[in-house]
Amino acid sequence: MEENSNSSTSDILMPTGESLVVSSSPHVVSPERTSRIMGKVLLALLFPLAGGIWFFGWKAAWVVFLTTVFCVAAEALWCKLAGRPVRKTVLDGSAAVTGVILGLNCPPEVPFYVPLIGAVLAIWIGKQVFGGLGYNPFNPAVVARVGLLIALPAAMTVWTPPRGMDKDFPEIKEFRTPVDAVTCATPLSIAGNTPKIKTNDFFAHENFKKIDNPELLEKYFWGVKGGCIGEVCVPAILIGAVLLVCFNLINWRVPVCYVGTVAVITGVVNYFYPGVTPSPLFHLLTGGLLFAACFMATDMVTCPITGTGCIFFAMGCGIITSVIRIWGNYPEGVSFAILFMNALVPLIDKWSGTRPFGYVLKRKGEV
Amino acid sequence: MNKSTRSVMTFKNGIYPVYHGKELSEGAATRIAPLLARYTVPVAQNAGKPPEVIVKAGDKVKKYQLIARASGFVSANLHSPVSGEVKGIIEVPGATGVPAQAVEIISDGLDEALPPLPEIDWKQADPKELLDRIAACGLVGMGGASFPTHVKLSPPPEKEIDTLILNGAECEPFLTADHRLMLEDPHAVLAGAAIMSRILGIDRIFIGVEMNKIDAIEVLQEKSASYGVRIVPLKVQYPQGSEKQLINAITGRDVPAGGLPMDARCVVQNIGTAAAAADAVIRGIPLVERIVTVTGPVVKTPGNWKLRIGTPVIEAVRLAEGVTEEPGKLILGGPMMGFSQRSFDVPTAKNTSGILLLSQDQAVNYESGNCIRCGRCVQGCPMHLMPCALAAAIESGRFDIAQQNHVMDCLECGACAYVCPAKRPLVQHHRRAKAEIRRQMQKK
Amino acid sequence: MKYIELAVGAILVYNFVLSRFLGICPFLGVSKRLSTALGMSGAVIAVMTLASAITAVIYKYLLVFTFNGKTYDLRFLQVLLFILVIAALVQIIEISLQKSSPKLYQALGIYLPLITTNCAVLGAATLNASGGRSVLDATLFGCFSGVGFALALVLFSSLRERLELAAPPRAFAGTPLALVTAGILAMAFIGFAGLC
Amino acid sequence: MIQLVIAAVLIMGCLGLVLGLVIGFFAKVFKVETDPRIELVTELLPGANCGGCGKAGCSDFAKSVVNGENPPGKCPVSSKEQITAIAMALGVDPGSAFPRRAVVRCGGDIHQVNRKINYNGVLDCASANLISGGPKGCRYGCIGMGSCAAKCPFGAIEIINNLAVVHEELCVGCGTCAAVCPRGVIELVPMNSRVHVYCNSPEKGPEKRKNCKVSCLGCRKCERLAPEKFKVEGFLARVDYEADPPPTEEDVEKVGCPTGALLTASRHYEIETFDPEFSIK
Repeated sequence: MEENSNSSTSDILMPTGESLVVSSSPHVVSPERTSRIMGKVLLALLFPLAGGIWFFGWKAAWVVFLTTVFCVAAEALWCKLAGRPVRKTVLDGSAAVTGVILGLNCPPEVPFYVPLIGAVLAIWIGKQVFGGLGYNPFNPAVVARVGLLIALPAAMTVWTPPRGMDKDFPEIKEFRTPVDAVTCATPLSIAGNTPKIKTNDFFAHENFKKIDNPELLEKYFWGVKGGCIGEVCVPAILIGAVLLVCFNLINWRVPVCYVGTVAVITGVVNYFYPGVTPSPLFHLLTGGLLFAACFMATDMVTCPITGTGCIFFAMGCGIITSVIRIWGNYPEGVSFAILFMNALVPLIDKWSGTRPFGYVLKRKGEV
Repeated sequence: MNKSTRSVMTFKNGIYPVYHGKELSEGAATRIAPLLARYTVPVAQNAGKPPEVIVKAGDKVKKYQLIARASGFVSANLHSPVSGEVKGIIEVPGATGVPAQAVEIISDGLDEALPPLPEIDWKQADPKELLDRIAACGLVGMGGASFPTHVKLSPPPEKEIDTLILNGAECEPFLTADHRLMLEDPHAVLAGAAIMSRILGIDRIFIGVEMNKIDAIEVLQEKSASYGVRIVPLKVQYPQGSEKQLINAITGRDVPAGGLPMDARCVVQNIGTAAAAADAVIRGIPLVERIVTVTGPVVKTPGNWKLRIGTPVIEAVRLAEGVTEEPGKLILGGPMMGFSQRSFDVPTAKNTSGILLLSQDQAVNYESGNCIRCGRCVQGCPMHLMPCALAAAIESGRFDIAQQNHVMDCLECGACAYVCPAKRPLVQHHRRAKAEIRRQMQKK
Repeated sequence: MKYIELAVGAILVYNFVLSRFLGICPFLGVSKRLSTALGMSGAVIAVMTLASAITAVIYKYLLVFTFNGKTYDLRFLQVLLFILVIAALVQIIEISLQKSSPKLYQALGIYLPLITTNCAVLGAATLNASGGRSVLDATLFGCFSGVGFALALVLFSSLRERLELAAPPRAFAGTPLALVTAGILAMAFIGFAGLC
Repeated sequence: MIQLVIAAVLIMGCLGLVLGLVIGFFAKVFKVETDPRIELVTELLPGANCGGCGKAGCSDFAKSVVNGENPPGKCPVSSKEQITAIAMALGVDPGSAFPRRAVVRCGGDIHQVNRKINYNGVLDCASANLISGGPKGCRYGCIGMGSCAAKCPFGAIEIINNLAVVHEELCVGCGTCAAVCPRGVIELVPMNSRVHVYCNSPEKGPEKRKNCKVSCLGCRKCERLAPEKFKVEGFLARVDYEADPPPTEEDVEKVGCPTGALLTASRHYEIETFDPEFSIK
């Protein structure tokens, strides 16, 4: 230790203390912001979007653009009417995320009023009515998608054949319209329309062969199948999901448990009754399962907070999805499943709360 | 360094601040502050009952002279840091925001000290004698809570104690006072540890040090063998230096909710307190000065100074050659748990480990955006609470829900508010709920 | 299998509250607290099961009978009789609840006697009658319908407990928000269509 | 046809009889004694559940009234007529409630405080009070974040210029605000007193002056000129609310408080509403 040397007090700048701010501790905070989180989610969403554009062309981009713009506009309009800060609310980016997710959940060619109605449903009914970001118990994009599916079933099930789908595809053959071949079916809707064979014989095994064979599954994997913009290209979805996990934005348990549960249930049913439902791999690669499991079920606001809660939540989603896909009227059940499980989240949160430190006296490994 | 086979220890949950700010001052050797003309020594520098002032205006005092006597068991003596004349008992801004009584002493410039108390040979001495000396010298916990040390060292007989832990984690960003102390005076720290363990009659002594102070770990490890002390490297994780988390990291024990470290058969003391204990026993001088880190992005030359208690903060800033721009926030203590001040007249005390000045850009933090239920606060809470749910309940005035969800166990460590992306003032909510619930319980 | 279908049908696909939109009054009135919702659920399950059983017996053996070689068809009395039985049942439950659990009695308040005119209970009875179910089937159907009502009520009350901590615009606070939430919940139940 | 009618009547009648008997049996077995008067009194009470009487709510208070623990007049909110009605219904003495109203003993609105603190945090009085005492310099005055206004069951408190101001015509003196205020600025005073000292700080005069233009400096002018009505304790003047007759507007004028801390309630309200820049000097 040494004696302090600087004793010259002539030209040093001393604080006056006039602009001191008083606040509660902590006085430093992490650089993470809500807007940054939303920005990262948007970044991850770019991959499925790019996949959709590759397979469906620029009209897909137009749909996503419309939903995003309408969502942001709806948010701004609401804030203006409700007297809430417009700039701050819009800039947190949550409306844009909802918009993009909703866009990726639409078929590639929808009339402009579908994005408009969807955006209003998502932002107004799904979110702002509850008080805005964070208070909504249901995922706004899912509310909008389910609402559109129920209200405008025709517009929401016009599927465009993706790039690379030729005449050999069963979808095209079965659903070629007399006038032109601009629409096709999704593998799931074909599966849903195939009569079930409740035995375990040769015919049962052959029941889904037309749409569920290794050759087609590979094409499904890359994205050659009818479906919504965001859900076709599996590799793009996986890249986006990995990004989200790396950014620590989603709980990995949700997609893993969700997809796992669907695989197990469809696997078991397929093993005993191959004529009732296609193979689990078919279920994983078709429809919106992967996209929903990675981007919709994982929405922070509407899934449980704790890891245990997330596992219950995802398993519930998986069970309902499988049940609807196998036995329900709708070919696809992810949106309904997520919406239903969203309603269960408060209960799950209640039962899966953390155990505070110090409430159990002894633990293993005590010295 | 001599890496032992044990892995780096830590506790569950907690956070990893991205910017530690320690590099500002960790390389600056401790300097002794020059004598000032005026000191305002706060009277209540210990948790529990404040001591009783025994000097009055006009009295001449010498350095180390007793100016306030402990007024009970949970109370600590207070000594004059300087020789001079007592000008009076005045009101100064307190560190927690409530004005405090302070003894104003005008230095006579001579810095005359009373003769130190006789040295005690602690290896042979009666534990009671050591304990009395520590009480006489007015030692309090120097980590922040300022609990009188002699109280902590005399646990009730029905509580069995087997471990003494010295807290050298210094997990708060920016602070380097304990780091410098371990580096520069390892013998005092280790001797203090040995003295305390002799008082407690135990021989399991650990010093927990975070891995960002490798040089201090090396220095301590080199010298620790002869004192029977084990150095435990800890993971750099906040709040590693919280008593309960430290005990958990080192011994694996959980302090029961609402309990004290002694319920986990441990006593936890700060590094600084140990060094002060060694000073009291070996050198016979009471606690009148301590190492304080004066730092922050706007401080011109951040560093560590040995400041006498009662030094006005403005003088400490002058030692650091002032500021580069007008600061937006003055914090006594670390940035995570320290108190923001409204004026530079606040004096330092026995528990002031740091004086931190933040720029005006860094000052305004809280926006109270909507909770997006991201769960980062839950992952970060070292007490495994759910701060987001608590805050939502508190904002709606539902203190009953907050109490059911264990808000009373909150440490106010600030991990939740640090990680919150919506910048919600979670800690303030919890404080409010704790105050409210305590008030309701008192009413009953 | 038949009973599983009956259960899935009554609980999920044709949920009394969220698909048939019956019994909305107690659904909105008693769903503010999870604890009272649980109590109400128990009461409704009990009333629905008992009422379904008794009305099925009455329908089967009292409303159409042959006496002295002449067949009497009194089915036009159906609604009157059902209401009578349900009212009596609710009265009994109310009296015993007041004694056994005054707290729950207080919390349920006016909604307990309102079960009397709860269209869900009457709906279960008339659906049984028009569906021509046997006494056992009818009883089970009543029970499952009650469970469906309970599911909706518990889900909804937990949601409302969370919404209570939200900050909706003043125009939507309270019942409007509850109705919006119920609507979205009903949308989720549409997904179960076709399960049986 | 007639047989059908007879059968219907018979069946309905028998069923009604059986069910009636069952209900009667249950009513006997599960009989619960309740006092119908409790419900009656609850209905007569205002139903604000403000807790001003010290009970958990109106029905709780009704129970205590019926049990004779409290006179009906203990309800601070009910009008005289309501209380008489309850007393008549129960045949008890109405008892005398001490009609009170709330006074925010602080005049330091945002224009009057000299020192402002840059406070960043929860906008709630109790929370702000924990952190170095909120946005104004004075540690004893009104914080002005409206915790009392939010809690007032009668909407009688308004925040004007960062200061809680009581609307006298709405205040019923239930005391909810006084219980909420973290600094105890709000006091319940007799209904008929019209003059108050709008300062709550026991600090020394010069200290107060540093913070606020309208603080009571403890100059004792009021005590000197009207000793039977004003008392100075320490450095803070207090209105003697026991004084008979209570101080009036004339007393205020006679005293002429040098800072304007001593005011009639109506003048205080006037200043805060229409004359925010008000200051004597």
